[in-house]
Amino acid sequence: MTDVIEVNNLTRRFGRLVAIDDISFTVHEGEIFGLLGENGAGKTTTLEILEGFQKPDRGSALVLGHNPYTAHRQWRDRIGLVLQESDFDPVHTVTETVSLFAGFFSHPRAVDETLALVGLTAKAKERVGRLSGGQKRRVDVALGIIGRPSLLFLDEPTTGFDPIARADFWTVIEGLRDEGTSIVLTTHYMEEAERLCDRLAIMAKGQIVAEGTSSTLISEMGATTLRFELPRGLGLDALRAITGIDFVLRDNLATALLGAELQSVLRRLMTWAESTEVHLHRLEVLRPSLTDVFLGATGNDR
Amino acid sequence: MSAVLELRGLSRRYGSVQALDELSFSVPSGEVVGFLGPNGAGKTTTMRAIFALTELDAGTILWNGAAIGEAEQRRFGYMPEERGLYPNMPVAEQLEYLGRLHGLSIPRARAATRQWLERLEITDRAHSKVEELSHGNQQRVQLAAALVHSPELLILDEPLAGLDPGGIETIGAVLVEQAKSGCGVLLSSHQLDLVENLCESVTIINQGRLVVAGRVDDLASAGHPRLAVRVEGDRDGAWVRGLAGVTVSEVAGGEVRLVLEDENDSPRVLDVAARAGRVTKFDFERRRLSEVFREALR
Amino acid sequence: MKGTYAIVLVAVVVLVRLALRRRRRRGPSGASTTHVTTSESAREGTHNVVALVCEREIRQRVRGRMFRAATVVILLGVGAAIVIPSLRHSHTPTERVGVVGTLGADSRARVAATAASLGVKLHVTSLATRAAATAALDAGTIDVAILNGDSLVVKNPLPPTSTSSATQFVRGVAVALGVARAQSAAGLSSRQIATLARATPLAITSVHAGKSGRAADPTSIVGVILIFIMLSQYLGWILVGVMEEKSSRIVEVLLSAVRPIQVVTGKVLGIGLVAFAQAGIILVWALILARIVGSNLIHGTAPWALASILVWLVLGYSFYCWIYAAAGSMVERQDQAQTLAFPLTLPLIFGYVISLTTASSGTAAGWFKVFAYIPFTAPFAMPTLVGLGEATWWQFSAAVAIDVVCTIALARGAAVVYRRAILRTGSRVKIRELRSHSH
Amino acid sequence: MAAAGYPISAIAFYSGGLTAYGLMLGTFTSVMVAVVGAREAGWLKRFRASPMPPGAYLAGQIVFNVIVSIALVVVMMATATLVYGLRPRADAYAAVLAYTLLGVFCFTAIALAITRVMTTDEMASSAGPFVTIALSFTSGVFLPPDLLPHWLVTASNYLPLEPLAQSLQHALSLRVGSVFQWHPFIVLGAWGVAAFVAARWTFTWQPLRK
Repeated sequence: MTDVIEVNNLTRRFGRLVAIDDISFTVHEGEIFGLLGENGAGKTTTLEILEGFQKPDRGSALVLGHNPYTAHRQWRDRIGLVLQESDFDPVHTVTETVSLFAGFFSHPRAVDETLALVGLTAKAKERVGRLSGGQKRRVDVALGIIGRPSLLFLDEPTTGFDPIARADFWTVIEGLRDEGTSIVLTTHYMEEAERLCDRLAIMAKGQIVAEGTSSTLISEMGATTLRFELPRGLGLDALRAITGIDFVLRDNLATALLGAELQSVLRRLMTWAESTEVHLHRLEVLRPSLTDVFLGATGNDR
Repeated sequence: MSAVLELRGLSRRYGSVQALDELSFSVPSGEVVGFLGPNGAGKTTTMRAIFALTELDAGTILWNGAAIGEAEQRRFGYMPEERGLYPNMPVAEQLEYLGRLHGLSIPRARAATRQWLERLEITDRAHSKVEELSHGNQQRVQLAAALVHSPELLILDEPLAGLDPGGIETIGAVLVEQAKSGCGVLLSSHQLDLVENLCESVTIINQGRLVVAGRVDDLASAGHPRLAVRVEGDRDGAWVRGLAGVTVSEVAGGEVRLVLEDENDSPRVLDVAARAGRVTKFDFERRRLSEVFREALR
Repeated sequence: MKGTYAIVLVAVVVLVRLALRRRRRRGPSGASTTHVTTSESAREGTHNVVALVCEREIRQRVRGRMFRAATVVILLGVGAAIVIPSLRHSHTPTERVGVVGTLGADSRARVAATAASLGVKLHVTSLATRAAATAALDAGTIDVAILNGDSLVVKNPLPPTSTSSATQFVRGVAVALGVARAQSAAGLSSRQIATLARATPLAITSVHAGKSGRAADPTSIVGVILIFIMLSQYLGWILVGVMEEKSSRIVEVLLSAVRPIQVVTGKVLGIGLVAFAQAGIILVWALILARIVGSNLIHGTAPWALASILVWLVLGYSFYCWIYAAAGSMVERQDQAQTLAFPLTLPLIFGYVISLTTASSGTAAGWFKVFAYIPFTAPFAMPTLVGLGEATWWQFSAAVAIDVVCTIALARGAAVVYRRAILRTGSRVKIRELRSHSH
Repeated sequence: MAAAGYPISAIAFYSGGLTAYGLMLGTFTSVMVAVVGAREAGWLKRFRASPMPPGAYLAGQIVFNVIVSIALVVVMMATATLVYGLRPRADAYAAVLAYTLLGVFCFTAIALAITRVMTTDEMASSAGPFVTIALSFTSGVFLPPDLLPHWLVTASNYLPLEPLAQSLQHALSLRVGSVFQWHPFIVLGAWGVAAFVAARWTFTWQPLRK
């Protein structure tokens, strides 16, 4: 597997503020790589360096084998950008705006096809200034993918999308990945990161505080919670006898933190419930979510 | 009796587009009401109509049973979708100004400004210009602008868009607090999971028409029991195929959502799942708002 | 003369006071004034909202770096314009004449006589060649060159409207030398020539007793220029200011609480007060400096001429501000506003040009008087007529009345346009839409 | 009036001066405001991020200005000729066209060079008209220069607007001699080239406000 992005010991300062503090990571070809972090954690600065808008103070970034800051037009032809600011010349129509940008690339996607991909076909003749916030964002995305990029940067692409549009967008992005496009994504939606990202890095205060696939990150977070309403007449001791582990009562729910033994405990419990025809109300097996991972990693867990 | 905002038979046409079509619903005070709908459903038009920023072809909007005049309007708070603040004016001064436009005296406007900056954790940015703030902080200032005069009704267009989890938590807590203290809160959002946690009831519209309105609890508990199951290594939910009494409602991101005809089928499902791989999630779920939403718009 | 200063000073002080009092109100200790506490009552009048909007406008303007920089630049510029000439030499200007070739004693005497009649000093240098004269003109060491007594060369073309002593001198010399040449060609006797040389202009009397005996009226010229500079600068602020509130979308928040007419009225009022305060400061500064260095800036100005200039400054602003506010509400980008700026200035330029030409010529044509009653041109034309002594008090009042009535009508129309247009983005506002729903 | 101090008619004075003023307002101010506005709104960054050659945008600005300016000059000349009876020599129009192109180049270049210090579009849109109006009063556009102090007129000779206004006025009122003067080409050319070089060095595509 080749790497489309190679970042080594990247540092960027603005005056006394260290925006990026010695970070290193790689993005493989054909994967969706997520960059998560709170506002101001250094995501946008990192993206700006990778996109060639800023020069790092120290360290190196290679994007598609080139230094983005000095790369030529041919390099830009292979890069797609969805920037965070979503401001356009309000008097042009959607088609005009997208066609203009199509003209900049050497082998662009057809404008109609692109608009269909982002779900803007019905708004093609509308002036950009009259679109709603979510619709403007789709124009952004259209501009990002119009040039058939081999590497696509998406900076919070679905802000303002309605749930259906977001789900559609995810399908589009997965489709692009399946075509072989490598994608770097920042987002505030953990659901989105969990669904889309093959690998992700969480940034806090300019550093990468966690990196890996979402499932590794989640399992590294530790235990899964098993809980249910304690059936009437059953004590914690009796429960221990049935399952072989200790439960505590929390919020009126019998609760236990489990690791690898989850499978066996659950099976014993289920068999017991079935055989005694006891109904286990509100049974839940909760693994930590990416939100928990995020809040834990950025030091915001309560 | 607590105050209530009533919208009755709102209609508005823009050229060939019927933005609002006989839309009626109400927002009781003391509650956070979620206002949902796909892009272009007419949410923003409705919210603007409450402040007479859009003229209606038909329909009336009542606050406590009476038409909304200037004085009433001044006691509402509004956060428009496209954020609007003076970019080159310091935060605190701007909030004070807006408070005074809503009829506060100087000392009260100043005190309210201080209080909200503190509550929204942006006291250190009080003297920065709005354009110097991060997106998340601008959003907080925008919310403070809607709150500074202690409104009786809050109309918020996408107040949570683009916020990180920390910001969502702060702003969400403020909104719940406001509702508890008797304020009516109507907020539009596309983040249904957040709306689910935040709102007591929701109103869903599509193409300018009301589709569903009701309490989140009622909407969620309606229908058959649901399960969300995650089996390690499984992506397409193949293991669930052929299970009787079970319908698959969604397979996404390695997670399978099932609708059970009978709650007692759950051990059987777990068995099958466990045979397919290690079970890492096995949740009895309420019907999620996103499902309600999707079904409503189908 | 003393009276003039007094009037200008009082006017300026009042304006500055007004602006400062509003600024002071925001001071941290200034938990002030009865008018704010009344706003606590639920029934808040239009007046208070307008005052608030106005106050914010003033505060933001005065605080702006651009505003301060511009004010300092203007003050320095005005200061330099007044001080430098008076440092350079005494009160009588000197005309420096370069002579190429020979110039007869008779011609020399005529040049000297022309200088004397205009009250300027004469300094004559001899130059070897035409090229040397051109170089000297370009370098600015001489003002005019006489070539072999039969042609004159100056550096830049003489402006047609100019009444300055420099231009009059060149024209006078041209006429005098032309006459001398004609005389010598006519072959007259020396006695006849001497008689002709002593020729004096005939006395001119007028049928109607006039107030202004001079050809051009310097007060009107200065006044018309002042009104033009101020209007073209400050009206631009309104255009851009209204557009900014639209493009930053703050207006949606404002209009959720207050009425459009309150926002736009507060805005033009605020900008107007800042404008008059700035102009007042500049004027006071100019007058003080002029006094100190003894410049004859507004020498001999009649107080009523000055008063009429100030009146029309206010009236002109009040009239045009609505046009600019309405225009600002219809555009949504800075560059669109700039594109609009020039065409919007055209009526101002037209009024300015005809008034300046009339003021310089010293007589007002019949058609010009018509323009003194049209609100677009009245701010320039009426003060010019006043300066020329060609407007009676009732004519003046009639023009004011017409202007006020038109301003009120225009303000109403502008408010409707503003209300319909200010929340629209992404599409041009159609005229039809501006008219419909107007109530 | 005799000799080389030929008179300029009022209409030649104002149509020459106002054409120069309109050119400055239409190019200097508009380009500056448009570029700063586009930059602060993030459009420039978006263009920069595409494989579009960077110069294309600027070239587009200049071409657009040339077209708008020529249209403006045509309207001004037509009005002056048809309504006010301006009767210049035929070759004066060639000179007017040449001076127009020169002015557009010079003012566009200066505007681009200045965008670097204009941090907000409000700043650009107040500085542009201010500079234009201030300059126009010292440059024989609205006022005959001899009403002004001599030193100020001399200084204006080396600023871009005065040579443009003066040479247009000269061309429109000329009866004998050449309609072309070398002075404006040197002054405007020097300003334009210097500004162009400065713009190449300092121009930025990213929003400055942060």
